[in-house]
Amino acid sequence: MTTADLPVSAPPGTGAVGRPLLEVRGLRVRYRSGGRPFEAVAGLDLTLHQGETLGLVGESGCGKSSVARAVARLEPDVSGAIVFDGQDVARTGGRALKAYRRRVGMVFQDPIASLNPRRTVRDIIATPLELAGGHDSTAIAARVGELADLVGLHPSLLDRHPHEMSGGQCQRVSIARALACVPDLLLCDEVVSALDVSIQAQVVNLLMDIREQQRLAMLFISHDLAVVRQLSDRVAVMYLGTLCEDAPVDELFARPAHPYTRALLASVPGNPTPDTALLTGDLPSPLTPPSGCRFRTRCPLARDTCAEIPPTPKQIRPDHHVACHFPIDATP
Amino acid sequence: MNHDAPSPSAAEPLLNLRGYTVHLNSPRGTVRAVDGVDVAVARGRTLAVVGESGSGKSVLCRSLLGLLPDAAVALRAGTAHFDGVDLTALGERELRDVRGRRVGMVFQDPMTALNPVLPVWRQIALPLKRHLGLRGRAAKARAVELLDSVGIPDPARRADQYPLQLSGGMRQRVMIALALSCDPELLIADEPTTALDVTVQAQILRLLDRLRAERDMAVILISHDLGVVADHSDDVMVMYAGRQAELGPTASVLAAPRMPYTRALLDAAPTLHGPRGQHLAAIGGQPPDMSRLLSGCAFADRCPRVQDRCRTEVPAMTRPPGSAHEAACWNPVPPPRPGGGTVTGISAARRESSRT
Amino acid sequence: MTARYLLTRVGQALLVLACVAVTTFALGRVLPGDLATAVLGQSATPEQIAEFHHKTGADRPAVEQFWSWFTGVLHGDFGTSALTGQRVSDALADRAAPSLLLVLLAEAFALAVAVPLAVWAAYRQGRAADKAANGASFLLLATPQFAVAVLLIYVFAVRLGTLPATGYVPLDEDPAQTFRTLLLPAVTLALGLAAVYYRVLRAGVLDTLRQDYVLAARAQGLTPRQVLVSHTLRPSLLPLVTLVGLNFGFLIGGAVIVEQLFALPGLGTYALGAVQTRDFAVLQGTVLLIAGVYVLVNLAVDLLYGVLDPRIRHAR
Amino acid sequence: MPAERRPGLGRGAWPPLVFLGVLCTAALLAPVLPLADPTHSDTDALAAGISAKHWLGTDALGRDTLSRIVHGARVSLVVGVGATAIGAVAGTLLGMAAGVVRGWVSAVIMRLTDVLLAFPAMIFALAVIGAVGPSTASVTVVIGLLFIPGFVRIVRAPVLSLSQREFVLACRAMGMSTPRLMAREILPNILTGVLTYAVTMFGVGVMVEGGLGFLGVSVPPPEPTWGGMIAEGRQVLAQHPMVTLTPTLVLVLVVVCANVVGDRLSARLDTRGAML
Repeated sequence: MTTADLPVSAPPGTGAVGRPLLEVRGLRVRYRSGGRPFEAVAGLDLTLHQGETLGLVGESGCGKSSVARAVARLEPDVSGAIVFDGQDVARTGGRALKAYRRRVGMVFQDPIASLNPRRTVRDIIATPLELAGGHDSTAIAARVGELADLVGLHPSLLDRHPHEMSGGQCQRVSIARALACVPDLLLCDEVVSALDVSIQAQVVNLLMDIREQQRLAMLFISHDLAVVRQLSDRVAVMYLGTLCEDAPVDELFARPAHPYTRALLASVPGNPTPDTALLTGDLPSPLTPPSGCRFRTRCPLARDTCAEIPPTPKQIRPDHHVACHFPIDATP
Repeated sequence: MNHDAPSPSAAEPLLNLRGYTVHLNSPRGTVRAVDGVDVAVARGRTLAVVGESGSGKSVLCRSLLGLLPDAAVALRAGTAHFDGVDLTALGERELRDVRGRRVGMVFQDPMTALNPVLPVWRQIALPLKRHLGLRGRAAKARAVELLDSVGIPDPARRADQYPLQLSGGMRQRVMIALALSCDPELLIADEPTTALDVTVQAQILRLLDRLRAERDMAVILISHDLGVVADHSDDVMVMYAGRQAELGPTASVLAAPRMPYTRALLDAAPTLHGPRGQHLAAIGGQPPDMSRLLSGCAFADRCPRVQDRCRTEVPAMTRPPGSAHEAACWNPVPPPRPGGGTVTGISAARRESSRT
Repeated sequence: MTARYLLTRVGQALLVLACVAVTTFALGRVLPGDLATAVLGQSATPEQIAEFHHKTGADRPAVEQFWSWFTGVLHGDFGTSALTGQRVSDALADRAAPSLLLVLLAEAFALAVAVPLAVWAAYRQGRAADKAANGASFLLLATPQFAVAVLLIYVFAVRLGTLPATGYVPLDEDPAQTFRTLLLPAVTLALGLAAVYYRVLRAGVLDTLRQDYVLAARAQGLTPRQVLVSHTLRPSLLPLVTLVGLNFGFLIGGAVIVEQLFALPGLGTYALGAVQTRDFAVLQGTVLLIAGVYVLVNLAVDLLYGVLDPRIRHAR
Repeated sequence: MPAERRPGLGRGAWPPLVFLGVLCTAALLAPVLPLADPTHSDTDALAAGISAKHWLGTDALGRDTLSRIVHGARVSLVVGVGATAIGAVAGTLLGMAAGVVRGWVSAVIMRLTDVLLAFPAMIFALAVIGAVGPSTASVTVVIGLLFIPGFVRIVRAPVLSLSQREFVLACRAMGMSTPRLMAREILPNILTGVLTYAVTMFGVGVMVEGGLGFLGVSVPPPEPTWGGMIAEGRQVLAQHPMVTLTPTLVLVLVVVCANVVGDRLSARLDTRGAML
């Protein structure tokens, strides 16, 4: 295998915008807590088109990271379909899985824990290239240099160890590693949450640039609504393992229809939208989720139906889906 | 007791720092963690301390109560008058009577700041016994009362539980109950909502506002989130690399920042409104190495308005003309033209109206 | 902590015991030498030896021998010693008392010294007292039991003559004498244990003192005593509890050298004798009993852990 | 100064390292060193004290103590190093497997170590050595086997937490195979911990060999072993305590040195960890 055989994303113009790259259908991710199984993701549908960025928001414990890990094939107990470029990869193995893994890159939350403390930056970025095989050491060295340049890492940093660098620099290394095999899809799991505001802005800008240059599709997972708004084309909101709402970014922020989305937006400090409908209480345990709609225990609009029938997503406006029996009608 | 105490103003400050400086020992030499801070906070008011990690905000608060290990502190200078008494002059024994009794403290992560092997009420009972002499049933009754006052439902049952059995928001409420157990006059909240989800954060911040008003407490709210600061403080002190960058009424500082760092901080944060999809105004470079002695302004290397003077002379806190607050800058950002304010997304003006 | 968890742990314990039983039995078969020559003497005729083997069941297939022994054990019958004709279960009952007393006494001594010293040393980390205690623990850790025993015998029995060097008086005959005879062997074991416990607990306390909740406790103005006793000690004790349990299991019958040196009629010397004479019923029975105690103690430690640490109790 | 250039290990580690080094060299070169024959009895000097002829005196049979200690070191050090190597290699492999490969692999490994731990160690050693005959090799293997559970535990705990770390997830997401993951990503992170523990276990190995020698089941006479020397000296303990004390002191010193080196290593690890 040579460099030319590496999967490359579609050249500009050929990949019709709107062709789905990733379709997640009925995804369920299960864990065990003290012998008791529970579902961190309880039946989730998502679609991500080529070159598009989908923001996935929700509070801790809503299962958003499990979605990313399931897509990255890191979760052992998963059911449902994960269709990537027309093929269900949820249960593939061997060669097909290897090829899939090369087309998907992943970046994690903790910049320092994401990198092996015993290896140099150069080794870390080279690892996926070595795993892909077929590259000689000079080709790898050249590609590492290219990647470092792409993510804005000074070449002098390549011989450092992770603990000798700042969080922002470590996150650049993670991004370079994820991009090494020219993926079509980048999974970003809370990648800027651990960074200070000024560094966070640098990394967000970097992601925006790379997305343009590489024509990447991105699944951008974050609890920070403002960052998600900045980067995403579409946004999906999760609560306790289920999808609440899914809409184009401006539509979602301007006309949130799910009571949870509304509450989430109202809770953001410094948000000038006056809204006193703050949520009370805490997230219920995923071990014993509420019956019917999982949000009903904290929902200001909950009625009897909500406890009985779990809502299914329905389209209320073009491309705007809400899983709620009583969505807030905000037609202007 | 009237030695070098500042002249009493309209509201006598409860806590008054003058030239407060803390240097720490590190493997790479002395770190100027806090460098010449002048700030005051009065009863019933909230002072926000804002800065990125390493700006010295936590060190400032911990060192006030003598909570840093002796071996870590290389130098402590300046004064810190609390109700007329200089805290820097107190010994460990005297400080122990101040801690918990007169100054309460809330930490960032309630999961690690609460003892995992003690039931909640026992943890609250310890300071009650130490400072108020309450024991046994009286201590437990008081603990349940405190849990109730911070909005924990079914407090009698929760009192017997362990932190692990509580949700994140409830744990932080327990931490607040613990800090308030002996009716302190000053509450230091060190990033109290950073470890919490956004919907829970809103609840906790409102709780802190309510308790401050009810008890006429002074509050120091440490945060890295300008949105939190805008909604929940009267005054704000922006810190950068251990030094004060800007200080004054929150509304004024956030609406018309004069120090370029504050301006950049506001611009770098993405917002829920306003333009999106374009590059964020990131601040280039990294914060300075704090073990190095900086000859000029600490922000000079990253500052878009840098001048020669900035690299050679340390700017003092002064009130630039036309400003309602102080900033430490040789070349301050001009104030926004009236009516044509820059879009920051954080509406400080809203707070002025909403609080009264 | 669910019933399911408990059942799993008990199941694992039984599995471990079964493995120990099989291993002991197998080990017994591969030991060279024959009990028959030991009992009957070198001049025994092949017929005599065969008859002896038939009498003790040694001529049957190994699996059959194992099975009859194993079913016997399940009914509380450990067989009889081929050498003395004594029932193994009776001998074990006699032998267990000195072993148990020895270990209890040693653990008590070790904990009484190590716990306060470790907490104090950790609190005064880096000071002279801490350094002295650390040095002493290093020296004790490095001194083998037999050397300690020889030294103690030399000083207290040979030079001073205040304590008996060897022998054992059963508890029901003269408790004071029992204590006197057990004192030197118990101290021998305790010195090594104390050094280990000291180091583990000191490290545990140091680790706990670095936790946020200790900082929070100090921020509440608590006294050092409150911080150490109420907040620090209990979380630091957890690794120690494991270790005390492990050692308890190890030393029941594991203190072969000490029992041998002080001539204590315990389980260790009983097993040692059985190895030397190839008295399989005795060896198998003793090993199984010792392993059983070990497994049982560790099960108890596991459950105790749940009581001490709510994190474990509620995570299971 | 070498101690300055190697940060962390500290000056305190050098005297013990030098002592262990000298002892190892002496043991290696014992046959060519100008030492007395360790089995030769000097009937003119029974249980004699220090003299020009016998630097560390003689035992009750008039054999040269220094020579016997140096020759005994050949057994002690080989057993200490060999047993530790067996325990470390097998324990690390099993511990990593138990930490990375969950399910039945982990369960089987953990139960096996439980069985080994539940078996009374000394009796196990006596029985196995009894079965295969006492020799340096059998003593080394038996002690090595007994060391395995400790290493498994020392390795498994950090492997479990490392395998949840994000860099390991990242490698798995890139499709790295489990053996490669263990060898390239996880092993380098646990190696220093294993090394520290191994240094301490070397000391324990020397002590256990001494114990077996003391019971007379280690390498059989006339080959000198430290445990055997201490046991033989007991008969004349009241009259000539030095016959027992000298080999005891050497044994204690070796173990103390190993522990100090181990302690220095782990202190160095701690500061490293704190910097991360």
